[in-house]
Amino acid sequence: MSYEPTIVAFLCNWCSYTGADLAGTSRMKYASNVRIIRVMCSGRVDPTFVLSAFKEGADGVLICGCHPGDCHYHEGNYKCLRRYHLLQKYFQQMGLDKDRLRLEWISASEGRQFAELVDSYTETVKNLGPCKMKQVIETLT
Amino acid sequence: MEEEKRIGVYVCWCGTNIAKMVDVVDVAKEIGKLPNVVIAKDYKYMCSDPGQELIIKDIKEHNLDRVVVSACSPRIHELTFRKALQNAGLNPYMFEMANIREQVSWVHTDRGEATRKAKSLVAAAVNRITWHESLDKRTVDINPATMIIGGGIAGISAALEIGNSGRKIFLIEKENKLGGHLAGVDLTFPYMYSADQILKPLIKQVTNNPNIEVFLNTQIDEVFGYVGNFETKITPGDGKEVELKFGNVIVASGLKPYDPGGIENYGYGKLPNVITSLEFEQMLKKGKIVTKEGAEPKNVAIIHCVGSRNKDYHEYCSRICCMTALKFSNQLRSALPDTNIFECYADIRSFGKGCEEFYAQTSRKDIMFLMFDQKNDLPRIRKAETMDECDMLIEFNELLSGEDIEVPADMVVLMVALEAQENARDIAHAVGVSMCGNEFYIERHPKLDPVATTTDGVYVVGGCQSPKDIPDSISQARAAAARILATINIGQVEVEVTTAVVNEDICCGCQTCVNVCPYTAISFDEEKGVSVVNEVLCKGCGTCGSTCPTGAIRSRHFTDKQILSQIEGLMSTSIELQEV
Amino acid sequence: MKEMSQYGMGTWNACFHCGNCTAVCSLTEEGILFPRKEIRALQMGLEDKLATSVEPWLCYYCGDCTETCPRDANPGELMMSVRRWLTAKYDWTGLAGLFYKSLSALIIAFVLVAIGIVAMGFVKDFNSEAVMYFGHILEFYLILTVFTIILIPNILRMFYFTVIKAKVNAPFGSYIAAIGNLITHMFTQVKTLKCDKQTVRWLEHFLLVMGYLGLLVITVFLDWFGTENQIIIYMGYITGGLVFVFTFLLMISRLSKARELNKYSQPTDWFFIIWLFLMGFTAFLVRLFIDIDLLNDHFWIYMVHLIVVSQWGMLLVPFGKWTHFLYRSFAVSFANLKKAALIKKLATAA
Amino acid sequence: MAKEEKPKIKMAVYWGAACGGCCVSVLDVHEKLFDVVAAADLVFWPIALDIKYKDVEAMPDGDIDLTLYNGAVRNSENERLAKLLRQKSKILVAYGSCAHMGGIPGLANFSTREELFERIYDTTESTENPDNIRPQPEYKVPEGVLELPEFYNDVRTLNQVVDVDYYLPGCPPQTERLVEVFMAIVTGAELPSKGSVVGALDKSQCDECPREKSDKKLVKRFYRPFEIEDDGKTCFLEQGVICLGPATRGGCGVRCIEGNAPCRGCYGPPPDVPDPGAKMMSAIATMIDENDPEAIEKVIDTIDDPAGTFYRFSLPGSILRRKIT
Repeated sequence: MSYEPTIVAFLCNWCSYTGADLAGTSRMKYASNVRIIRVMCSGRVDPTFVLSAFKEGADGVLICGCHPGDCHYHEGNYKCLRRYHLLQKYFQQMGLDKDRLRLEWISASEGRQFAELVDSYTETVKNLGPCKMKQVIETLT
Repeated sequence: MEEEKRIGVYVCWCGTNIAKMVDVVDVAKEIGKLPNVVIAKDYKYMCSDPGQELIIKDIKEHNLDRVVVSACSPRIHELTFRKALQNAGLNPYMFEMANIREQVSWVHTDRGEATRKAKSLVAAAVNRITWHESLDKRTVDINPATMIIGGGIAGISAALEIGNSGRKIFLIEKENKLGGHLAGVDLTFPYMYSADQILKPLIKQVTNNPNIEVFLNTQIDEVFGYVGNFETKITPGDGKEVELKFGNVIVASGLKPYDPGGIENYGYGKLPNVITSLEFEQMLKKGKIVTKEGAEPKNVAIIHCVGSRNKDYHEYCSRICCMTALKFSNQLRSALPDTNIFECYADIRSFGKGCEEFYAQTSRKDIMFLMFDQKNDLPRIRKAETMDECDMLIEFNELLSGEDIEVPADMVVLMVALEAQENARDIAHAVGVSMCGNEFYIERHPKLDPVATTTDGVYVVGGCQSPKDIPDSISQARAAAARILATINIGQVEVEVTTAVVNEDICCGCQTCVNVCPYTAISFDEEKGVSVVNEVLCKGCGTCGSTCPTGAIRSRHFTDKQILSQIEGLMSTSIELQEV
Repeated sequence: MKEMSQYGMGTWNACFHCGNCTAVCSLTEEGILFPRKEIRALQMGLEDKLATSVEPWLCYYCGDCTETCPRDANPGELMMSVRRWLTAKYDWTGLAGLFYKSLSALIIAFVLVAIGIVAMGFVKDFNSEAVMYFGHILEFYLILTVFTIILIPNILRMFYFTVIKAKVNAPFGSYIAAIGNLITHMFTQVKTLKCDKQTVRWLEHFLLVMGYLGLLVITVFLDWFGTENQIIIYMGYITGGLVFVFTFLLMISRLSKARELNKYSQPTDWFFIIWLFLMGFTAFLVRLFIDIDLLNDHFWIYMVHLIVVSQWGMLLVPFGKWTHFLYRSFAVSFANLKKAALIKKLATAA
Repeated sequence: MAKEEKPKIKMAVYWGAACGGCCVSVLDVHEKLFDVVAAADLVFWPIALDIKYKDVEAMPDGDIDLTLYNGAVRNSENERLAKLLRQKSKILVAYGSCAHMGGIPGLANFSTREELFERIYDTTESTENPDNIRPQPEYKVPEGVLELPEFYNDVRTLNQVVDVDYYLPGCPPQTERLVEVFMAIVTGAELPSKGSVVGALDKSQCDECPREKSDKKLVKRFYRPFEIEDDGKTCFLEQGVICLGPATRGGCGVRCIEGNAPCRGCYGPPPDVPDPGAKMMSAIATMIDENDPEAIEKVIDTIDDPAGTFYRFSLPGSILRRKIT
């Protein structure tokens, strides 16, 4: 079976999760590598979740939030953006390609954009190859 | 966490919507093997009454304390199933949904892969629900007063509807008079009623209705609180600050006309006789249609879709300009019988009641209808040479005849688009409403719930939600009024309970969280030296939970433990299954 | 295009270009689109574009388009009006336009011709041989002059408008073929069959045309009134009978407004039908009176016949609805030229 | 030795990959040493007593009442002794940051064995090793075979090798905390549940921190301690200096902050926090007072070495454990 990446996606309830639902109701087709977790706001996504996803064997983590200015809670997405940049720098130091973590803005009406994002990000992660993090952790202990 | 959990898992067929792409029977069987899962069933329609009865029966028989339903999106049926749990005497928050329809069966093509993904999502839900705790709904009283932002036709109609039913209204208008755009309109389509005859009596009713308090020249800056208990401070024209308390908000802030100066093809601002539809309405109200030079125009051209239905300006259709243009043609024809009238249009949109007949009747009044390509070839207006005996010439390729034509015009009326107000974003932030790309307010559901918003107690009506004509605006205003009167009648409303809570044994008082909260729900308790969350203001976004370096803030129903275990569940099955 | 309303229907403004008429018309084909194109030209007052279109002549007024028009813009009658306008346009003298536009001018012209014939009769003090001889010569020269002075030039003008001015450069070969289908269509009007449920109407029209041509040839060239040859006489009766029977039928359908095309009859249409009927009927009577020897003491019947024929020859043939006989036939061939040119252009473009 | 009525408890102290600071902290009990000695027999303490490994092996299982294991597990000897002491002792305490979370030696997890050896035996400025000799686990000499423990590629915390009863954090742990714990064990006080952290507070540093704290936690840039004139009284974080105080347990008496240095997190995470570095990164990132991506990048450039800063003491114990190569 050729390598199929597994991607954990954190979607904010008001914008990107609704956008993903819209992609569903419009019967758009996209890659099935993404597993979606609903959070109330992208600001809720704690770096611990991202690290834990990689520890559990995820090959990529996708965080989607509302476009700046559209956040249902006004500023949650900005907080997420700040953490995203720091996390990416930390990833590079830990030998993880910074593309393994991706933050994108998806609004409630952007079903198509979500479907295309999933396909393109799956491709990106596939090109990066499987993430060795889980395997390293297991051989360590 | 030691006591044993009894979880019931239900995998829905949703007719064929899920079952066609996901092997629901296999999912149920596989999930049945997970720890703490007492029963795992698949069923045709979980959301149907028999489906819900199945859950209630199982809860009682197997004394389940947690229920997982994997079916459609929680945004659709989470409330339905929570009510079912409540009926069975179980706390509604001991429930979790796995979305295997919108986010699995409808969007994937490989049945094996879809089934595997469904299993991992359900396993994740099962893992998550082991950490769920019961939360009790909070109900709050409703302040029967209502604040309405915007004194246009929508705002006035809503104010009267509620005011006449004996409830208090605060009507906030940023201009110095009520009426909004309708005040600047002469007649209304399609039956040519006079706008003033509609508006003046309504305004009179508003001003002498004791329940309606009008604040002119006033803008909103910040609204605090939540459904039933909002408050704000406003400074009306005369400067002294007024504190308002109210239970619901209706946003009727309306729209603003598009400034056509941005389209250089039309030369608005450079060519004196190129005017907007509003300026033409003023002329009609004064009863004299004359060019800037004071002469009666021999040729009048009306250009549609100015700033609408074009990527570079606004992609949406502003809905009311076509009928307004036809109204202008009728008024022009009766005012200036032998003037040449040209309607340069992209498509005539006459969808309203009586409008198609209005269009048919207008086109028989010897009015020349010329079609131009709205997307890539907007008409160009230029000064005519003296020998053309008209002030301006409009050039474009007329689509119906395929000819490149020059339309003579002494006056050009631009049917300008309608766009969001400048202060639309401030009002949105003040009342906590989200906006779409065109800065119109987003309704709770475009089809099923067009006047409410995702923020309880805040309603959006009229133009500010998207361009619409008078009857639609009034009906939306009345709909919102009816919804509010209904909630006031009940007197209480349930409030979000998935709020954040600070564990005071761990919080070290570093105060990193205090300014993170957009609703200032977190404050620092000096004596105890810890932060405290005002659950009344907290809207449950969870940002403070992930900011707290000590991990002392727990976001109820979205705790770290719940999500971490959900991640574990998500990854556990997918890896094993991949190897199998 | 205000003056168009004088040629018939003025409802073109109602059309909002939904295209039903073009879609429903069974004669529409690649490159030959109608009636919407003509209505648009009408609406925008593009006279020269209207003049260059040959499509109006290809329409046999089946009335389907008028039935489907959601705005009751009556495209069928509009096409009829355009045909009348084109007849006036092609006529270099301008009299056709005059007769369409003012009924009184038409009546005056008819009366003048009648007076002319009666005057001729007085001059010949109603001597039957002299008058009949004169009538015979008159018919002969009438046809000759009308063709050379009016009809041929008008056909050339039509050619100029629809082919040259419309910049149709068809390959030479298609001109030969065009002459071929000019003849076939002139005598068979076979194109009408392409319109669905029109076969009955085609048959009536076809027999009427055969009757008319037959009668023309027999009376003018075979001297029906003067000949002794029984066959010719019988042939005359048959053709005469055909003419007035079918014209009578057409008159009834126009009166009863049974079909779409009969609903808006203009005075010129009535004149054309009645005079055709009279011509056939009076020729039939004259021949009958000769055979039963009543002609001499009832010579007035020949006078009436002669008046009718000369009014027909001098007015209706050159300036009236008769011209559609030529214009429709030529239109078929010009349309083929246009199609050939289109195919050539597509071929070169590809 | 009058109060002999209770039998002395047997106590052992061992040091794995450590700096010796923890053992010194045990010595630091000064005069209290006599109470300790009075109450306990030190049966094994390589740094202080000449008791051989075979002596320990000879002991019956569970014979040692309390073992303080400090230092991380970096080579085969550390691992062998960890397993041996686990077998031989009733209570095994991971003593100090290295045993608890990997400590400073744990930073080796940023590089691989080869990179380390290359740096140590080849590229260090004072080394001449033309034919790059490497230490060998066994080496024959006339007198016999010399052995060295195998140098593992990764550094591991004690609980990643054996089952640990309690954790006593700190680098080094405060001696008073040690004495309190020791007295609790000696007097047979009821011990907390297995696996919990002892000798530290549940609340984090800020609770004890004397500096003035406010809710103005937004900064335009971060400073490394030497880049700023610290005003000595406001919270480091508010001045833009990264201080791990909020994500580190109290109990050390805020010694570093007293010495005007930001807390570096040696006392380990508060309860229920799987990865203190991640929590702190989240808080620090949220304090960036910018919303535009480029501006945020510029501020983050001022955080010179996020991984090193947030995981100075806890890299092996963090979720990702080491840099993958």
